[in-house]
This record gives sequence, C-alpha cells and structure tokens, in this order.
Amino acid sequence: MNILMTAMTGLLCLAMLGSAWVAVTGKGSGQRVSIAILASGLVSLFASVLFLILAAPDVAMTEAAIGSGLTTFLFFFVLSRVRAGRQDGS
Amino acid sequence: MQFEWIKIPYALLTLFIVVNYGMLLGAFIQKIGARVGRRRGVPIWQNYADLVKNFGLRTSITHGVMFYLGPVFRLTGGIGLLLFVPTIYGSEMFSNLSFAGDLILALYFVFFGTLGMALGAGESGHPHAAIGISRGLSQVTAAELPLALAVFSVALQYQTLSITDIVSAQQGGVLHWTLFTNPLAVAAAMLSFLGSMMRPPFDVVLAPQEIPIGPPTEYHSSYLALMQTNRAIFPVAKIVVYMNLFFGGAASWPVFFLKVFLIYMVSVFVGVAFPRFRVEQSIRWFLVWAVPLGILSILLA
Amino acid sequence: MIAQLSIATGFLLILIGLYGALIQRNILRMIVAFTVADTGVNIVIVAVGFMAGRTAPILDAAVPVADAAARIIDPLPQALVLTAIVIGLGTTALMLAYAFKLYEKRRTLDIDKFTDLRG
Amino acid sequence: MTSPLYIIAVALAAAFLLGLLREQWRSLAYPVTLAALAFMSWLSASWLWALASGSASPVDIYTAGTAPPFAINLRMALPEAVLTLLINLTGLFSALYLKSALLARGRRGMAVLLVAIMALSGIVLTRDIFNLFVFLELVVIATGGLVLLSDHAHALSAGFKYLVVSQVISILLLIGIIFAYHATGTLNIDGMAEAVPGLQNAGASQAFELAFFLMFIALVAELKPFPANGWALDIYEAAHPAFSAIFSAGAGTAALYAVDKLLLIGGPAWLDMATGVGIVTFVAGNLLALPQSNDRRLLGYSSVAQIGLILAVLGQRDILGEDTYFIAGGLLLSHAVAKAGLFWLSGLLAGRQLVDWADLRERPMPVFAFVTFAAMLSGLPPFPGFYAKWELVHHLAGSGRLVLLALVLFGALIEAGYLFRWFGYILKREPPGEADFCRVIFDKPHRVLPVMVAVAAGWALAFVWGELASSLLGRSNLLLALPLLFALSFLLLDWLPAWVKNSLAIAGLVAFFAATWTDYDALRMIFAIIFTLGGALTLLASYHVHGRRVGFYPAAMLMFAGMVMLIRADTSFDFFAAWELLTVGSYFLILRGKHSEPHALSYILFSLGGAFLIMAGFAIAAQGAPQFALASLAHVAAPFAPWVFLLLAIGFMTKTAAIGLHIWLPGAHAEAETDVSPMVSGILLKAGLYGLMVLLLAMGKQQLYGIELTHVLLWVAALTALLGNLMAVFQEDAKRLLAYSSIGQMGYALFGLALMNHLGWLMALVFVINHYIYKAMLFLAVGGVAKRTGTREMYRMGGLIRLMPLSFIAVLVGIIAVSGVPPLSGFGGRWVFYNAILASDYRLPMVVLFLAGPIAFLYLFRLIYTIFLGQLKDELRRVKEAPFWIVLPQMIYVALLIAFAVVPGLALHRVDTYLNQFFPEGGLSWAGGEITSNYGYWNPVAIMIIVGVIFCTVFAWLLFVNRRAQPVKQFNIVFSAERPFRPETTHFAWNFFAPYRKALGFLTQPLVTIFWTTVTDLLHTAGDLGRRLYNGNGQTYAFHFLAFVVIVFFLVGL
Amino acid sequence: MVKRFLALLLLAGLGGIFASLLAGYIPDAELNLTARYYADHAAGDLGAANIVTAIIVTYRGLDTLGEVTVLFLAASIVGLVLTHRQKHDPRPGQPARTRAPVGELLTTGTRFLVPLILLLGVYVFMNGHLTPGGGFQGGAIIASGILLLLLADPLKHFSHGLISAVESLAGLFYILLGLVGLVLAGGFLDNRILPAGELGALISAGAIPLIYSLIGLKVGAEFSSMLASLSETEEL
Repeated sequence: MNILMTAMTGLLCLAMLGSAWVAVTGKGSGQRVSIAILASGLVSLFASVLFLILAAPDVAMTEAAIGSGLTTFLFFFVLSRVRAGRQDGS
Repeated sequence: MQFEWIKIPYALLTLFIVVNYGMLLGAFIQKIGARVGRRRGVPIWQNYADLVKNFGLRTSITHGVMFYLGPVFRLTGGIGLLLFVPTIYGSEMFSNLSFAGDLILALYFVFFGTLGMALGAGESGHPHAAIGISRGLSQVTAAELPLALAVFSVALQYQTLSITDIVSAQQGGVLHWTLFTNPLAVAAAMLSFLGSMMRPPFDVVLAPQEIPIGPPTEYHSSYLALMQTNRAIFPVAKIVVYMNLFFGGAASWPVFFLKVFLIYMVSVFVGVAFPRFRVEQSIRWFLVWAVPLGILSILLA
Repeated sequence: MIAQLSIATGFLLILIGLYGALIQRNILRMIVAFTVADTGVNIVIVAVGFMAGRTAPILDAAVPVADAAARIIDPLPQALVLTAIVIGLGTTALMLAYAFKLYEKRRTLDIDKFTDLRG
Repeated sequence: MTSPLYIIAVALAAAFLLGLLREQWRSLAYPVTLAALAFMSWLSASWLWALASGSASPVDIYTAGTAPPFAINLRMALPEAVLTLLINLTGLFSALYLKSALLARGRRGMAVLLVAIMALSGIVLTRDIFNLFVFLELVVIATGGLVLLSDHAHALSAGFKYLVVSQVISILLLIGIIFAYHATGTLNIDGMAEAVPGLQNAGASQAFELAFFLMFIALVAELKPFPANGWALDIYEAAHPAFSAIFSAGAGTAALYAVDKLLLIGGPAWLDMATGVGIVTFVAGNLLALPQSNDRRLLGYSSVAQIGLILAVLGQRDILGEDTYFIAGGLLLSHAVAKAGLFWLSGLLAGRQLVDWADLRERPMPVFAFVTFAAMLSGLPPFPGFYAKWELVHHLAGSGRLVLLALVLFGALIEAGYLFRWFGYILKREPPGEADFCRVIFDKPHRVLPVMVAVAAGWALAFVWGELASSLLGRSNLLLALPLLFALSFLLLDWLPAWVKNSLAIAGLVAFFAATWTDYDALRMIFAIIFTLGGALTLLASYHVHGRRVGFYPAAMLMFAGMVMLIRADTSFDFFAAWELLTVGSYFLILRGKHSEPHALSYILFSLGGAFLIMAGFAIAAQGAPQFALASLAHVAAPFAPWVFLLLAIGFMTKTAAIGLHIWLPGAHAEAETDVSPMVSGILLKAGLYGLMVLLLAMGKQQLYGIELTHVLLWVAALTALLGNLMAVFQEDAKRLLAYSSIGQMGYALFGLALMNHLGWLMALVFVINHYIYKAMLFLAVGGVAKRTGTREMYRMGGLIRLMPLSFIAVLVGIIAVSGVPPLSGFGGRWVFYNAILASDYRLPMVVLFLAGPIAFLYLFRLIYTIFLGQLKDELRRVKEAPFWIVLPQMIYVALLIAFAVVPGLALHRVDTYLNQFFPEGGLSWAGGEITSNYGYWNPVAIMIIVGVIFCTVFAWLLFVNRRAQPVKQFNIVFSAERPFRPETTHFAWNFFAPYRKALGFLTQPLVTIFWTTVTDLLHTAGDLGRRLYNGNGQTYAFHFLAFVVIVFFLVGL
Repeated sequence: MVKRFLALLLLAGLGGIFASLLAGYIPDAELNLTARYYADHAAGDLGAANIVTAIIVTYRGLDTLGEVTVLFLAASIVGLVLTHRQKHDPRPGQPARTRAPVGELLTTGTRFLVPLILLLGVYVFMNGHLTPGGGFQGGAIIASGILLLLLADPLKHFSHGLISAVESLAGLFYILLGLVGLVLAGGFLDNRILPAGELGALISAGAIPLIYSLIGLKVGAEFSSMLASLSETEEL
C-alpha cells in the first residue's frame, strides 16, 4: 500500500515536472503560448491530485477550481485578446 | 629707556649729521665710479646743488592727494628708520628715539616709505611708475627674506631683539662681531643688502633704460627734493642697522663714517661687476643662494 | 517519504518556474511560469505539514473528537495554502491585466521592450 | 480606548461601502474615503497620546477570542502607535493630494488606496508572520493598482516590473514561513522568538536558520536594498507623487518594522547581516542619487539609502540597546516626513528635472518647506536626524566600530551633497519658462496643505526629539535655546521691512552681549565681542538694502545664534549643535550671492565634512558616553587622544580654510553679498579658531607615531599663510583677493596657536581682533566699490580715489594694518609673532612664514593701486561714493584700528594675564605705554606720536615750499613724448605681477583643486557605473534580486 | 545564452538552499503545539467538524479577511485598469461588435447548467464547516457558472452594479459580523456569537456557515467581476 502510494506519487510528480517544463520552456507565441497555458493548468490539476494524496481535500478542491480552472480561463481571455490584436496586423 | 625732551634736539643733531654725510657719500661714490670709468664725475657738492635747485623750482604740478603725500611718506620712512635705531653705541646722546621699539620696529618701518612711494607713484597714473612698482615689490619679497632670516638668526644668537643689546654683545674685539660669530647670517644679510640697494644687478626696478627711473617717473621739483633728501638718509639708516647687527656697531662718529662707507662700497663693487638681472631671475637667485644661507644660519644658531 | 518526494517536486517546480520567469521574454509566458512556481510553493507548504498514516483534518464518525489529535494531520498548512492559492490568483489576474494593457500600449509582449525607465 | 482593530475594520468597511456607491457618485465616495482615513489617523493618534502620556498601557488584541499562537493577535504599543499614525496621516494627506486623480478614476481607486493604507497599518500591528505575509501581498497588489493613478507614460511598465520581483519575493517568503513553522510549531512572532532557543538539536536549528534566512531576506528585499532595488525605483519615478509619498514614507516604514520584528526572532546572529546590507545600501543609494537629474528618481534613491541606514541602525542594536528606537525612530520619522513632503512638493511643479525646481524661487513658503525637508534628511539641528546621528556615532565610536562609522558619515555627506546642490538649483537657476506655480497654489490648496502639514510635522518632531534628547543628555531642549528661538523668530517677522528687522537684529545682538558679558573669561570675551558687537557693527552696513530682503535675517541670525551658542557651550553636544547651526546659517547667507551657487555648495560640503570629523572626534573621545564636558577633552585615554586631536583639528581647520581644505573659501567669500562677505570673513572664520583654541587648551601637544601633531599644524599653518598670500597676489577679482588673503591670515593665526606658547597665543588673538576689523572693513570698502562700478575685476577700475575718497581711506588704513607696517595695529601682531617664535624651538616652518610676510605687501598694494590709483576709466567717471550705510561702518573700523594700534593693552592685557594660567612662561609686562617681552620692547604710543610728528613736519614743509602746486588733468603725464588718450592703455593693472608669476607661479598650481575635483569626479563615475546596473528590464531586476539572495546567503555562510 | 547560463547559475544557488532545507526536513511524528490545540479545541469550542474551515474562518479569520481583500483589490484594479481606456476613448457610434456565433449546444447547455452550477456553489460554501470545501471553492464554482454565461453570450453585459452590490454587501456584513464578535464574544471574527450547536449539523459551528457563505458570495462576485471586466475589453 505504502509503496504503491509512493510509486504513484512519484509518477505524479514526474508528470507534473514534465508538464511544468513544457509550460516554461520553448519559444514563440501564439499557439505555443496556449500550449504553455494548458500545460500549467495541467500542473495544477496534477497538484490537486497530489493534494488529495497529501490528505488535503480542501486544498485539492481549491487548486482544481482556482488553479487549474479559473486561472487558465483568465489566461485564455487575455491570450485571445492579444492574439486577435496580432491578427489585426498592427 | 624712557622719553626725555632732550632726546629731540639730540635726534635732530643725528639727523643733521646723517643727511650731510649721506649727501657727500652719494656724490663721492658717484665720483669713484666715474674715475674708475676714467670720467671726471660730479663735484662732491653736486647733491646740495640738486637739492637747492629742486626746492627752488617754481613750477610744480600735482596728480592728486596721494601723489602729493608720496614723498612725505617716503621721507618719513627714512627719517623714522634712522631715528628708531641707535646710531652710536654707548652714547646716550645718539641713541635717538630707540625707546619706541626694537629691531622688529626698524625692520617693518622700512616698508612705510616704500608703501608711500608706491602709492604716490601709483596716483601719477604713469604706467612706467606702475611697472617699476610691480618689479620693485616682486623683487623685495625675495630680497627681504634672507635679511629676515639673518636678523632672526642674530636675535636667536643673542636672545634679544634690542639693537643696543645686540651691539653690546659684539663689543670686545673684532672677533666678537657677528660677522665672525655667525658668518652665515651675515652672508645672507649682505646678499639681501645687495638686493635692497637698487644697484646692479638688482636695479631693474629703476631700470633707467626702459622705464625712465621707474616709480618716481613723474616726480619733480620739491617732491623730488624730498626724495633726494631721503636718498641721502635712507641708505645710511639702513646700513646703520646692518652695522649694528653684524659689524659691531660704532662707538664713535669716525668709526661710524668708516663702517658705513665700507659697507656701502660692497654694493658698489658688486654693481660694477655684474650685469642686470630680470625680476624673476633675481627672485630665483635670492631663493637659490641667499635663502639657504639664512636657513642654515638659523638652524645652526 | 511521500512528504519528501512532494517537497522535492515542489522545489523543482519553483526552480523551473523561476527559470521560465527569468528567461522567457514574452510577458504572458513569464506569468505562466510564475503560476507554475506558485503551484510548487503550494505543494511544498502542504507537504511540509503532511504526516504519513494520518487522515485529513475533518472530524466525522471515523475520526471522533477524542482521538483527533492522534489521527489527523496538521490542518494549519492547509489553511495557509488556501490563502496562498487565492492570493496567487489575485496576483496572476493583476499581472494579466497589466499584460493586456502593456500590449495595448505597445503592441508587443516582449519584456525587453519596456525598459524606458532606467538608471 | 477604541480597539486598534477598527483601523483595519473601518478601512475595509469603507472600501466595501464604496462598492455600493454608484460610479457616478464620486463626489460622495471621496469624502467617505477621507473620513475613513481621518478616523484611522485619529485612532492612531489617540493611542499615541494615551501611550505616551501613560494613561494606557500597551495592549495585545486577540482575534477570534483565542490567545496566540492559536489565533492571530495584534499589538498596539508606542512604536506601533507612532508608525500607524505616520502611515495613516501620510495616507490621509496623500488622499487629499490625490483628489483629482481619485475623482477621475472613481471609487475603485479610492478603495484600493484605503486597502493599501490599511494593509500598511496591518503590517505594523500584526504579530503573526503569515498574517504579515498577507498584508504584504495586499500592499504589493494595491501598489500595482495605485501606480496607475499616475499619468506618467511609463507607470504601467514600472508597475509590472514591481509585480514581477514581488512575485519572486513572496515565493521565498512563503517557503521560509512554512519551514519556520515546521521548526517551531507556531506562526506567532513572539512565539517563534521564544521557541528558537529551545530547538532540540543542531539539525532543527540549522533548518530553522535556513528558513529564517529566506524569510529575512525576503522582508529585507522589501526595503529595496542595493542592488536588488531596480524594481522599486521605477515606481518612485513613474507613480503619482502622492503615491510615491506613501510608498516611501508608509511602505518603507512598515517594511522596516516588519524586519525589526523578524530580527526579534532571529536574534543577534542576524544583526551583522542587517548592518551589512543596510550600510551598503545607504552608501550605494546615495552614490547613485548623485548623478540623477530626475527629481523623483533622485528621491527614490535617497529613500532607498535612508531606509538602508535605518536597517543598519537596527542591525546595531547589540550596542545601541535602548537607544535603538530613539535613533532609528528619529531617522525614520525624519525620512518619512521629509520624503513625503518632498514628493508632495514635486507634484506642484511641472518640470521633472532638478533644475526645474527653480520654479520655487522667489516663493518663500515652498523654499522654506524644501529647506526644512533637506535639513531633516541631512540630519541638521534641530531636527531628529541630528540627535539620531549624534547618538549613533557615539555608540559606534564607543564600541570601536569605526569602519561603520566612517561609512555612515561618508554616505551622509554624499546625501547632503546632492540635497544642497538641489537647493542651489532652486534658488539660483533660472525658472524654466513661465512658472505656473502660483496658479497651482491658488487652484489647488489641497495640494499645498499636505506640504505645509509636513513642514509643521517636521518642526513638531524637532521639538519632540529635542525633549527626548534633553532627558537623554541632561540638557534643555535645543529648540528652546534663546539664540536659536531669536533667529527662528525672524522667519515669522520676514514680512517686515528690512530696516526694521535690521534694527531688531542689532538690538538683539547687543542685548545678548549686555546680558551675558559677565559670563565670559578673557579669551571668550574677545570672541563674544566679535560675534555679537562685531556682528552688530557689520549689520549696520545692511541698512543700505531696501525692501524686505526675504530670507536674509533668519539666515544671518541663525549664524550668529550658532556662534554665541558656540562660545557658551561647555559640553561636546552643545558645541557641536552650535557648530552645525552656524554652518547652516552661514551657508544660507553665502548662497544669497548672485553667482554663489557652486561656491555655497562646496562651502557646505567642506563644512559638513569637517563637522562630521568633529563629531567623530567627539564620539571617540566620549568613549560611549552620550556627551562630555569640553574641558575633559584633556583626560581622553592615551591611545585615542592623538586621533581625537587629529579629527577635531582637521574639522576645525576646514572652517579656517587651512591649505588643502581651503578651496571653498575664495568663491564663497567673494560671491557673497556686500554685507555678507565681512560677516563670513571677518566673523565666521573666527569660529574655527575658537574651536582650535578650545581643542589646544584642553589637549595640548599630542604625539602620533612619534610625530608631534602641533608641529604638523605649524607646517600646515605656514604653508597656508604662504600659499594663501601667494594666490591672493594673482587674483584679478578684488573680493577673491581679499578672500585668499583671509586664508593667509588664518594661517598666521593658526601658526600662533600651534606654537603652543604664551606669545604665540597672544599673537593669534591679536590676529583674531585685527583680522576681524580690517577684513570686515576691506570687504565693505571693496564691496561698496564693486556695487558702484558693477564689477569686481580690479583692472576695470582705477583712479577712483577722487570719486570715492572715504572708501580709499578705509582701504589705505586697512592695507597698512594688514601688511604690519608701523604705526598701525598690524605691527603689533608681527612684533608678538617675532617674540613668540624666539621662544619656540620650531625653526623651519618659520622660514616659510617669513617668506609669506612680504608677499602680503604685493597683493595689498595691488588692491589699492588698481582700484583707486592710476587712470580713471571713462565709463566710471560718474561713479559716486559708496552708500552711507556701507561707508559708516568702515569709518568706525578705521577709528577702531587706530585705537587698537595705540592702546592694544585695552584688549590684550587681560588676555595676557589670562593666558598665564596655561602658559605661565613668557608673558608680557605692561608698563605705561611700553610693552616688554623677554626679548624686546615696543611702545605703540611713542611710535604713533613719533611717526605722526615726523610725518606732519615733512608734510608741513612740503606744503610750505610747494604751496602753489597746480593740479593737472588725468593724462598730463610724460609718456614717451606722447599724451595717451585712452585710460585702458595706460592703466597698468591686469596681471600686475607678471614677473612674479614667472618666478613663483608654479607654487600656485591648483593641485588641491585638482585633487578635490578628481574626488568628486570619481564619486560621480562610481554613481554612473552603478546606474548601468539598472537597465530598465524587469527580468534583470529579478536576476538582481536572486543574485542578491544567493550572494548574501554565501556571505552569511549558513 | 549568457542569460540562460546566469539563470541556471543563480537557480543552482537557490536550489542549494532548497536542497539543504529538504535535507534538514524531518516530518513531525506528533502534532505540534498549535496543531494539537486545533485538533483538541476546534470541534469543542467552535463546533466545526472541518478543522481547516475552523482555522480559516475563525482562528485565522484575519488572514481570510485579507485574502478576500486581495481578491477585492485584484478585481477592483483589473476593473480600474481595463475600464480606464474606455473612459477616455468612448468610440461612439461604432458598429456593433460581431463575432462568430457560438454553437446552439453551448447556448442551450448553458441555460440548463448555470442554475445547477450556482446551486452547487451555494451548497459547497454552506457546508464548508462540515465537509471539504467552503467559501473559496464555492465562490469559484459560482464564478465558473458566470463564465459559462459569458462564453455562451460574449456580448452580454453584466450588471456591474449588481455584482459590486453583492460583493460590497457581503464584505460589509462580513466585517460587521467580525465586529459583533469583538463586541459580544471574545474578539474580532469570533464565531461564538451564535451557539455552537451540535457537531456535524448544518446549522452549527456558530457564525461559521454564515461567514463562509458571505465569503463565498463575495469571492464569487469578485471572480465574476474580474471575468466580466476582462470580457468587456475590446479586442485589440
């Protein structure tokens, strides 16, 4: 049980780190930025799972709702505005 | 030493003797110079003639108050210097008005006449006068320095500033003279003496060739007469100081006449031997040669 | 073990996030990087309070009041993290609004272009 | 008492309430905001009053009805009350100031402002570390919003940079907090502090140390330490000035208090780090401020520096002990009030360059405000920073932390440098076009009010700190010192016409002397007479100025107040306070001159530099005591004594302009106004001599590494005399000539003191008296001439003797006296001098002094000749004699000179006797008119009579033989057989001593000037290099911060 | 490249600090003093089953108030920043904005889902003292409902007045409740102004459910306000 949990946690952590790396590296904007945003949302999502493992259901809920939900939406709102501006060809 | 009324006629007597001696001495030395140059020279009473002539001149002009006062300052400086210094050692009669102050008074009073002269010449508005003053003042700052050092050395040596005391310390034989007890100081002082006598090589101030006679350019008639009087008194008064400090003073008038004459001759000899310095040259000369002597004498005193 | 693993992950997330924030020139991507780092901080905080073999700090039938002290984990870090998450959101929203305005003004999101004030 | 929680509750309630008001009801929302802020301020004030008066004791406020550490608690004690009051008041008046911006942005802006102030108060009040973090984040976010109240083009990017770095900071802070919690099991600050010593094992305490490091560095970063501060500086520059005021005064204060709380946890181990970071920031911040030309950015750097200094003070609490809050508080409140005031003031001006502040010129109130703020920042008396610096320096010196002491003073000097340079711009530069300042004053009283409140607060603080210091030092409040009050009262009377104020000033000086003259011993009596009666005499000349002459009398009377307080001082503190007062007063006086801006600046810098050395000297001598009686300088322990002597001597010699420290004097004295030059030259210089006398009387001869320091002084004095005189010779400007002459004369006086024998001191006193009389007289005469001719270049004058005969007489008498020619009084000085050196063993420096003597003659002749003699210029033919009120004192001086020449005993006999206490050997004997020393004698009366008689006789003779002398016209001279027709070609005046320059000019190479120029250039270069660090990129600033963290981490070496 | 290298270098330093923190980390075996107090007293004194909620709402209520204020600030500033330009540049008479029509499915789904979502949100914060979740989570859920509305009809203008009224009233009552605690009970934000009730019941834990509901409303309103402000920005 314990080992299984630990292994699962390890995997989760690796997945988080991978997503994080995707979120912060890479150049360019536009499409690549939305990938980064999604990746960071994914990090939050994994984090909320991790919080469950860490016996913190309250935190998990919050992280899921705010960290991966609302934040990601905020990003996309702004990104869409900015991207639209770029299409205007200013 | 206190003031007594009798000192006034005595002082006037000294003054009278010195004026006459100075007049004759000046002419005599001119004559010697001429004879050396195989000329006839002026008669021995020439200075009296000049004096009378100048006082007698009817036309006289003035450029202003200071111009008028310049010669007065000048002559006051000469007479004052003479009277602040005892002339004959040991003689109550010819100790003059030296009760008023000591050596320092004499040293600083020299400038009184210089200042008055410079101011009077300044008001004449003649550029040559100003140039002469500029040169004279520049030179005197360097020339006075060795004298000041020597005087101080002597004061240190005898631990007094009183001229009478200094002379009395030199009594008792030639070898007691400062000349022999403190030769460095005397050497420095004599170099300074050369610089203050307005003779070659330090006569750029009067510079007869380029700036006709320098500061007194504009002076004439009775002004000039006063200055001539001073020219008779001042060198003698100055030599009296030197004599008292370095050459044992004079206990009687004959000794006085002789010593003054001989000391005067030093500057004459040097004058015929050397060409004229420019101002900056003479300043450097004093600083390089005379000042170190003075410093040395102080350090050794 | 889980705690250490999580803390390590949190730290790495912070470092990765800061790395992104330091090298990305695009302002939006900087903000994304900061959210990653924030997540890392939250994980560290919760993990520090974690105690293996205990339950969440909620009392119910399974965890009676009497032996709560022996059964639950430290609730305080969780409370702190809630606060931290919300504050993180506030900051992110603010930065995003800034990003939008900066873009509106200059038509670029390149941080190197906003260096007018210096020295 | 109302619970302090209401500060938070009311602010938030108001902020939320604003949301209920509709966007259109802004005119309603604004009063709500103001009311909330006013309530918060009132609440803090009432607590402050209750706590200070003792009617309330400090309280801990528990939230949630639970005791800490289980719930958050707040604390209200005296520091909290003071700081929250400061923050809330800053907020209130900034809100007032922001009226138009807030009304334009609407209720949201007001809500953000309210929350910001609330959060700042919260940081101060809370005792919970995580709660502190929450408040900090609130401040960060609110800052992000409030920056945008500004119309500045780059406010947006500035705000973004700020947010970026704040993010990094909060990450580290959170990590630190959670690990600290893990180590100690509590979030309560006091609880943590208690828990730390009890940590079980090395591992736990190591973990805690790491966590603490992160927390600490994060909070320290909120203080904007160098170099991790680029992110905050842009805020200062771009934000609305009212917000910058909050940012500087409020946020800085709150963050400092947070760091202070944290230091409580960390304990003494972390003090060094705080000190190090603080002092580096202080010096670097000031250095960086030096090359700034943008006013707000400069203020930003200055804020950073000030907060750094306070951090360093907090870091010194191990030696400061209970005085920590007195010092840190004094510095902090000075900083906060002054910075807030300056930022508010900056908002009244259109231009952003420092020189644009010239708009304030001619407007007394804002100028006064600026002066108050600058004085508060530079730590001048009577403001709190002065007491704080004094205490700080004494503690540092007492504990032997001399490097830190030197850095503090160095930084403070740079700070004074740019502040006073700025002040110079205000008064002396041309306003940049049509000043719209006036309009602002009348249009926007709400912007003027905060500035005035800050001024009032500054003076109130001055009073409060004076009271605190009075109990600390056991002396009465400095601000209540009668002379100072008298000087300050002229600020209120400045609307009166000048002649009324002048009469008051003269009456005050005379009355003060009349009331106190029995208190002085013979030595002080001379100085007292010069400072009071002498001052009154020079003030007679001031009657010539008509109108109101705004600003003159407060400055002049401040200087005189300082001087009389100086001679009445008997403790080191009183002495130093008086010294600073006279310095500041004279600086304002000098600055009044038309072209005196750079010279006044170099004056104040040299003076403050000297003052700092004096303070350091006193501090080392005090060895930990807050002050000591001046007389006990004699008992300073052996290893310190020579150093104390050296520091004090150099400090005093800065004032007497000894060579090497003299370059400020010529400009300052020459460019001052006609009646100011005699004051600063004739009177002020004596203050330095007085200091040296006090020093030498107490400490006597000191040896350092086997060198006798008085011997060194002798050399310095001799060189000063020589070079001062020499440089005077080559001046074309009459007042500069006199100024250089003063340097030389002070050299003589210093020489006399350094001889350390009876006659040497007597000579110095003769010089003191003489120099006062003739230099005041000459400066007045030359000033009068310059006023009439419109130039100070001597070669442009000439032949003025007929037009200005009285001035001529004054100058004539003056130069005879200065050159020491008998029969005037200068000779007395020379005579005593010769006697003095005969009694001493030092021979070589005398040689130098001998050389200097005749040189005086050169420049003096030049002075009188080129101005009054020679050829009159065409354009000056209509010049009149100087105004009556300028001539009158000169004539009085002439009379005084002659009197002093005839009966020097009047002034000197008592002093001579008095000196017997200290130098029993070698006094003079005074018998009748004759004065006798061990070596020689001198009879001034006789000299005067003899010279007079001879002079009159010769003069009478000349008059007799030459009674018909005919005055001729100007050009009637024999000039190479031509008559010159232009005075210019004939007035030989320019470069008068050309041959002399050829011979000795090399001695006047401006080596000292080059040296000091190089020093300032180096400082500027250092500042400029530092500026390159701030490349404007937010990311780089994040780099800076992380680098700062890592570097400090390795330096701390955990 | 230099930048990357420097960044890595600095982060290596920071990583070093972190590594030593990690190395020194020993998990607690026992609850520490503070946690123990909460475990022992939260239920008894406050009547809250969810100890995290007890801490958030009561013990560290001041933090939570600050936290709510952070959101309030963020919403205000976002509003301030984003509406700023429109004030200066009203662009009158501009043709109505056009946008690709959203799908029918979304529109219908929205109408159906939004009330449910709002209800869920209310449930979450009402039960904050019993189960995981509370004001913040509930608020976020409410905000996601609003978000859905926005997505379905991008041109819909929300009544800022309503949102800010909700926000303000919730905030005011929150503070009022806190002050009531100050007056009637042990201190600011003390929840014991109402009876603790029976552990585990909906109406229990004193004022906690009330406060958490207010928080939920306020947070929801704040999120919504942010989203609305962002959505109202003009496309660049």
